[in-house]
Amino acid sequence: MKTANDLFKEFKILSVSEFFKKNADMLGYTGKIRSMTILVHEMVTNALDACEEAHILPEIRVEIDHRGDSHYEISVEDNATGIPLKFIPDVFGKMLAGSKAHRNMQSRGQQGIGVSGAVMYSQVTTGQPAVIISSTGEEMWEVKMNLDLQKNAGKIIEKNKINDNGWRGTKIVIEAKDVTYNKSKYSPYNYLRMSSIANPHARIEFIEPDGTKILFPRSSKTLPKSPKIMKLHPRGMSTDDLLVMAKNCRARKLGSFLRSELARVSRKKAEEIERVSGVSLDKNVSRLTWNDAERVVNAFKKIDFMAPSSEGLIPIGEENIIKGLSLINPEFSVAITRAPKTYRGGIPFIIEVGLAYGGKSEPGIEIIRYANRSPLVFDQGGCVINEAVKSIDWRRYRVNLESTPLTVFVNVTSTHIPYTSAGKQAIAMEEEIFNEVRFGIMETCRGLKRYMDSKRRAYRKKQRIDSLLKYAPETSKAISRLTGRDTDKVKNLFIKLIEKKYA
Amino acid sequence: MKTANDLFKEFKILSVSEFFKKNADMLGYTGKIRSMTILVHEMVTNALDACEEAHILPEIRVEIDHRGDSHYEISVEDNATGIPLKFIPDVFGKMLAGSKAHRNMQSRGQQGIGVSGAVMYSQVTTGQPAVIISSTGEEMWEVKMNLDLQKNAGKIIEKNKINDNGWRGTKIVIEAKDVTYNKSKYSPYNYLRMSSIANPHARIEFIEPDGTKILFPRSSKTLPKSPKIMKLHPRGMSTDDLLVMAKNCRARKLGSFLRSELARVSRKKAEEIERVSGVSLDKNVSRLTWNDAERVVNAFKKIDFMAPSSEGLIPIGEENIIKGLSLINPEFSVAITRAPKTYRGGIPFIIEVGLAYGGKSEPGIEIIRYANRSPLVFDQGGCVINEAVKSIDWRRYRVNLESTPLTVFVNVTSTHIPYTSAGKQAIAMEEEIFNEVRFGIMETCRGLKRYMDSKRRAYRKKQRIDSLLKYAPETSKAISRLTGRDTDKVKNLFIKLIEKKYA
Amino acid sequence: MKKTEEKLTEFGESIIKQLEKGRDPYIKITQRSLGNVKYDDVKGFLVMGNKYSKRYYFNIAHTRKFMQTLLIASYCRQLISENKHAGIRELYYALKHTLEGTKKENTFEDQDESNPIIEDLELSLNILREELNLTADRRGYIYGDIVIKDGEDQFNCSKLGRGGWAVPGNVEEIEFKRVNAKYILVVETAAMADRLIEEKFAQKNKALIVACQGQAPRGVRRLIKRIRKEAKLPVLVFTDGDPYGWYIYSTIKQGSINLAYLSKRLSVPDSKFVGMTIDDIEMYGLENVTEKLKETDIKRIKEELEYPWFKTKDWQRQLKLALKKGVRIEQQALANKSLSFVADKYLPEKIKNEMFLS
Amino acid sequence: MKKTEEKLTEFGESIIKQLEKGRDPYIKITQRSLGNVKYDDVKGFLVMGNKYSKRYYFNIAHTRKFMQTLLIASYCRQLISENKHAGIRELYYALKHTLEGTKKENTFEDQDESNPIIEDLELSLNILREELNLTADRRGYIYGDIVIKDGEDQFNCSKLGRGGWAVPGNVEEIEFKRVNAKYILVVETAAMADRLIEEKFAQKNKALIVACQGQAPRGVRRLIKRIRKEAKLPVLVFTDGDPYGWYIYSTIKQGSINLAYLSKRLSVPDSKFVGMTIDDIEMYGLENVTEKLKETDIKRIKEELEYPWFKTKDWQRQLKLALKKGVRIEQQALANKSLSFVADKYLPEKIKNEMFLS
Repeated sequence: MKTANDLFKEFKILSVSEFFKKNADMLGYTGKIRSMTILVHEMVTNALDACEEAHILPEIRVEIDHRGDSHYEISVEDNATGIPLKFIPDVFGKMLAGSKAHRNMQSRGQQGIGVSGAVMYSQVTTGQPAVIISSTGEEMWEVKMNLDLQKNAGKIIEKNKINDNGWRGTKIVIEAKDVTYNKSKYSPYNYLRMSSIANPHARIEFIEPDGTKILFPRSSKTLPKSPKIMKLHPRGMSTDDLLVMAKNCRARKLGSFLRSELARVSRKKAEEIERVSGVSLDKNVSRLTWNDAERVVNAFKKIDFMAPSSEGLIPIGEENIIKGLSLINPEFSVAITRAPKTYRGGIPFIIEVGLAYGGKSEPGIEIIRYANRSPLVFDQGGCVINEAVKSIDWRRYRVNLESTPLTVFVNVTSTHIPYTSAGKQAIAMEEEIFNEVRFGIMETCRGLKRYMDSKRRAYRKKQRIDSLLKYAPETSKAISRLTGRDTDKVKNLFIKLIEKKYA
Repeated sequence: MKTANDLFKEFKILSVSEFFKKNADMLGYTGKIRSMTILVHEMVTNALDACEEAHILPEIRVEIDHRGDSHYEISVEDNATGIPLKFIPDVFGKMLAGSKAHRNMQSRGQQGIGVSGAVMYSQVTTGQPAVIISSTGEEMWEVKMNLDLQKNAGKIIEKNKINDNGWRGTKIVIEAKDVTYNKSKYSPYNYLRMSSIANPHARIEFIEPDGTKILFPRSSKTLPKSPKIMKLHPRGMSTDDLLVMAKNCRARKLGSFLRSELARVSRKKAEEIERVSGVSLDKNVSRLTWNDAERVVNAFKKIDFMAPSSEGLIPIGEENIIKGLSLINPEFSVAITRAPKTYRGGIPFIIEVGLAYGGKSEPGIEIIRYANRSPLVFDQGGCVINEAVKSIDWRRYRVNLESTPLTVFVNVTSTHIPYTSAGKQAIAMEEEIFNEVRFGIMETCRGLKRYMDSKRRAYRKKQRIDSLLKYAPETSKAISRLTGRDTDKVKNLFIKLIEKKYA
Repeated sequence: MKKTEEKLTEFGESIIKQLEKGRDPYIKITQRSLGNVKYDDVKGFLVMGNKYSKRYYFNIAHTRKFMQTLLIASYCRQLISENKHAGIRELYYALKHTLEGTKKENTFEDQDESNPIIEDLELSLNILREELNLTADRRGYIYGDIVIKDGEDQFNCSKLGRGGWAVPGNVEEIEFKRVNAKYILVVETAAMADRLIEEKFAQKNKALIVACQGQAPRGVRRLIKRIRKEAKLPVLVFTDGDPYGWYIYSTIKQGSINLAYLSKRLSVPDSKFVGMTIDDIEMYGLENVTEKLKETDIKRIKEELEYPWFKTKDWQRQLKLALKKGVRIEQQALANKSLSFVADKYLPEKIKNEMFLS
Repeated sequence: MKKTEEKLTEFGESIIKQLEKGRDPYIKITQRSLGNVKYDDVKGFLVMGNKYSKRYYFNIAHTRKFMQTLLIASYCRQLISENKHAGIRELYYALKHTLEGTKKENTFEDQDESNPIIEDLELSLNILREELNLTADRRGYIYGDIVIKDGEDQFNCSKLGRGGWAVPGNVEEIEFKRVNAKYILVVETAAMADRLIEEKFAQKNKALIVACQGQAPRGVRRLIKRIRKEAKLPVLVFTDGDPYGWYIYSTIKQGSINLAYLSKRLSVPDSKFVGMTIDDIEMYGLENVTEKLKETDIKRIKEELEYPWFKTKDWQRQLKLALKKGVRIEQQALANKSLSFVADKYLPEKIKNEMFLS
């Protein structure tokens, strides 16, 4: 038998980066094709977010170079503000770090793993540093950096100050092995095509490994409004959430804390909370116990609040979706931005649906999914959007699942997208989201049906006249044999009547 | 437009615990039933590991108490060495901390998240501290502790030294909300039943919320051998792995580093590595570049090594599996421990399969899955074991998938189990594992078929005699009518012949 | 009653009149669904109601059928004027041809298209198929001491060996010259009819044996009806003891749902049912030779329980007994006793004691 | 040839002998599969080969059938000694009863169990069904100037109105008293036979019309064979132009695969095929009234292409033409020309010019 002290000698602690290095599949790095697209996705997301936060119409340039067997170089360049030198190691080298996860605000990335994960993947498969070139307008640096996995930190190994020639922006270049490039549905090509549809204000240039240059042009010059930080709504909060916020807030008393930190809590509402929960609004926030907090949260559930504000949510907009879908060159397209709704009690979201019929669409339904404009390429099977599309009785809208050339565009905008996993490729089955997607599709489908119906009506009228004319000679001949009347005269009676009815 | 400095003001860093708090579903905490079973699983795994590391026959006591709507208290007690006070906050409060993840060794847990995750779930849903009572034989403490999520650390909020009365071991008590108890396939009950089958040396006592006391008795008194730490095998290594190891090793030169830290590298093999890779064995390890390491790893792939040792792997053993399956009280059981194999080039594993026919088995096949003796209860659909079971042509072995009462037991033993997710409930589709499970099932099935056949043969013989006797009177009557002979005499001829043939 | 030819001419004229008025021309079609069939308690047979639907030329779903209705009407008019008869398959083939101006569409693609329209016409113009010079498919034969004159020929149906006379599809024009029998025994299966012929049942019991070989075809029904009416012989029906056998009896007695519009001319409301019944199983010890009811049998029996003409106490009891026991019993099962049992005992006893089910 | 009764007794004795020797008793059963049927080029009909299998009492898969074989043999012996005839369904019912010592098992559960054993016995003991006093199911009728004596009765089949004489299942005992005809015309469908009767084809052409109503039953085949043999009339066959029609012809000509062991007594190897053929379609302009071949038709034609008796140049051409055009043509399709076309032109022309397919 061993003693406790023997056993605990070897006790050690792992860093987050080491954890994700061992569990890269949790970030979506599984298989050569998927790993490639996830790398591009993380880097492009970072670039688009950077432009939009800075109110700049994005010009993104993606280039993939073939370096050897399953070995590629990937670079993504943006025209945003650039990154000050001191932040570069954290932005590209520290996991769970960033300006996003702490704020209740719509953004493409959420967890602060994305681009650092890409750098990690690069380093683990090739040992090469990432190269970051960034100009803030004040100074421009070319930096080679590594990840120190045990410390979960970026480490600059070389830096050169260079002349910016007026250029502002950031370019990141990484190498990766165990990746491959093709042009399938799961490829960077399709990922960028989808990005372009949902971001008509972006201009995306893409150079494939064989040198082919593809331009996804800008079809709208309006920059989307910036999302705003939103206060949390009482309905979406857990006891633990409330306590964590209470601990970090500036307010002293419960009353002012609730009014200043939560959405939709007026003085009157605060008093109602006090009445229902029995916790005094004068209570010092730092002394709030779990029991107090639980009573307050239970009170939240019993009180009516205004729905959370959605002014912080910036959807793409119907006009822009149609502009984006014009990339497909459709015969008919329609788009809808639904009114904001909430799920899990207080998390606001907006569903947008677009349909594009004909044009470059292949026969059958293609579903293109987005979360905060960012394309979701993998794991379609487990996604709420897919379930909602499947739940529609498409025949009602004259759509044949196998043969109608139809692209179904769905974008979910929210401060918090409920992904099914850290790979961020599928949205979980939240009933409210499911219903909204469903309603959105049904609403756009009505437009599609009207179009299809009018097309069909014209066709039917012609068919009907043809039919009536077709049976007239035989019928007339039979009547003539029955009655002894002249066949042609009877036939003329029929033709005249048909002409009269369908004049 | 904003400047870079505006944008980076709000840059913050999240802790691992905060990350998993936001992503509790990644640890398996989804849904009330599953969350309950995962809590029990993490706590019991911890307890069993503690006993086995200390070479103590486990006596585990699990108790679940109902506290309110979706609110339970769960306690798990073991008879292991106990935990010194100073380690308690780390063991139960720090994620990615532990004695396991750093070592290449078979163990139930792997990532050092398990029991800390349980404490986190408890805290986030109830705000209550976990209570740990532990006696090392030297001193006994009752500790109330919280997690400091932002720091990813445990924090003792109350401690009392108490008299141990000769008791040694650890008991952890937590409260949890958003959980529920029932007796389904996914319940703690079934989890413990499965644990008992795979750990016949453990005595597990379980008290259900309604007070029912269930004992899963010890059916074997032999303690499993302790798993040993194993050196990594060259074939399973990546360039990055090699560099990380090189950085942390005590050896100075590449040659001694390879021989001392890796498995199956003899002096002769080391020289072969030098020849194939072109990297000198005299190279100072601390100056090893990525390029060097890559060449060494490429050389690993070209050189024949002995298969990795499996002496560190401790399977359950055929005899003990049959003892475990005796819980089902089967009419027939058979078990097999396959020879060790490797997957991904160098990770050793052992497959064990047991079959139990009849007894308490329900009609139809029940698959019970284990990874290093730890039951896998959820996500059966995505598990390699399930795929292997499905791939068997069961009819060949006289098994009807719907009606034969058969339990299929499969245990995968390895230093590294390739789970499909951090929830650790399904094993990924590794081809070598798939094949071994399949072969194991087929081997045990041959035993099953022999049993079923002999059972069937006896039944058939009786049936055959009955049949022959049944048709004799009518046949004799007909012959008598055809020939005029006496019916009884003809019948006696038949009966005599039947008796003669089946004497 | 107007002559058939006149009716057909009027039918054509009515379409022309509608056309001339600029109206969407239609044909009135009497509905043949169960909902338009009634059991006339007084007359004892099924009659058609007066629900009808309209077949419009300008309703695209109707246009083709509209044409087909007129094609068939005009063909029948031609048959009548040429004094020819045609089978319904011949009519189909005679009228089938490619439509002018189309590549592949025929006036009729399938006999399933022409058959129902013939029924439409019979019913809507109130003209029997036979009057349209269409002949029905034939089946069945008659055996026994009856002298029939058909055209030039005259023969005694008991003098045709064991064969009997094959009944044609149309028996409107035959004459009964002499009938020497006490009743007509209608038998469901040919095998049972042949057994009775071999056992000289007709001679011994002065019976006319009519084998209908399944559901009685129009020719056989009309023959029975005419013998009943003209020679005043009672009609006894002998079928299998199962829902199909019983329905054969009910068709002879009061008409079939399909041909309800013919009931008056085809039904024998006072015909009697002699067997098989479910009671026979116990009475004659046939437990061993019953057959299990199939799903379709059970469904059929449940339907029959609802027919007004089976609403008598005795029939309800039989039908429910069949469901309860879950079995049916065939005529030939009587052979389990002995081959001559049916002729020597079963039928004579039942007929003598009038053990009929009604 | 031994008497039937002796053969049956010997059959029983052979089992006893085997039992006494302590051997597993068996019955030799001649195989009835296609593999044991040969086309005899010289005789021009199908004959059985001599492959057989053994039915053992001690083979559990055989025991029940072994018992059934003996039950049927002993029943037939009884029929013969009592001079009775029974239908095969009567035989089934007569023998069906619960097995001693069992609750639910019957000697026969279904007629599908007894029918093949009757064929086994006929073949293995070389005794015709008719000699076992079993009668076949009956169908079909004959019309034309032939005087038949059946028992006491004597009648002319052209004097029975439009009905004709219904042919019984067993015609062994009838006599032909006078035949005034030039040939027998075997017609597949009753509707076509009735058309020919209406058109007075028999009178105008001195023909005997035999309607076989589908695949020719045993009674009809034996009747044709006997008229051919005794009155020396040639046999012409007129069927639909499809694989089933052609197979009806081939059955009449050289026997069916099922009943190959009867070929000698039932086949008419020199019978001629008058129509319908695929060539008729073009020759008579019937393109509009063909029907498409179904999957089963195509399968059947492909089988027929392989039968030795269809291996003539002309038949191979016809069959391949059918496949190529993908159509079939029915007898009644001739009505598309006119109702009397078949009687006035088609048949007389073909018969006069001997446009037969051989």
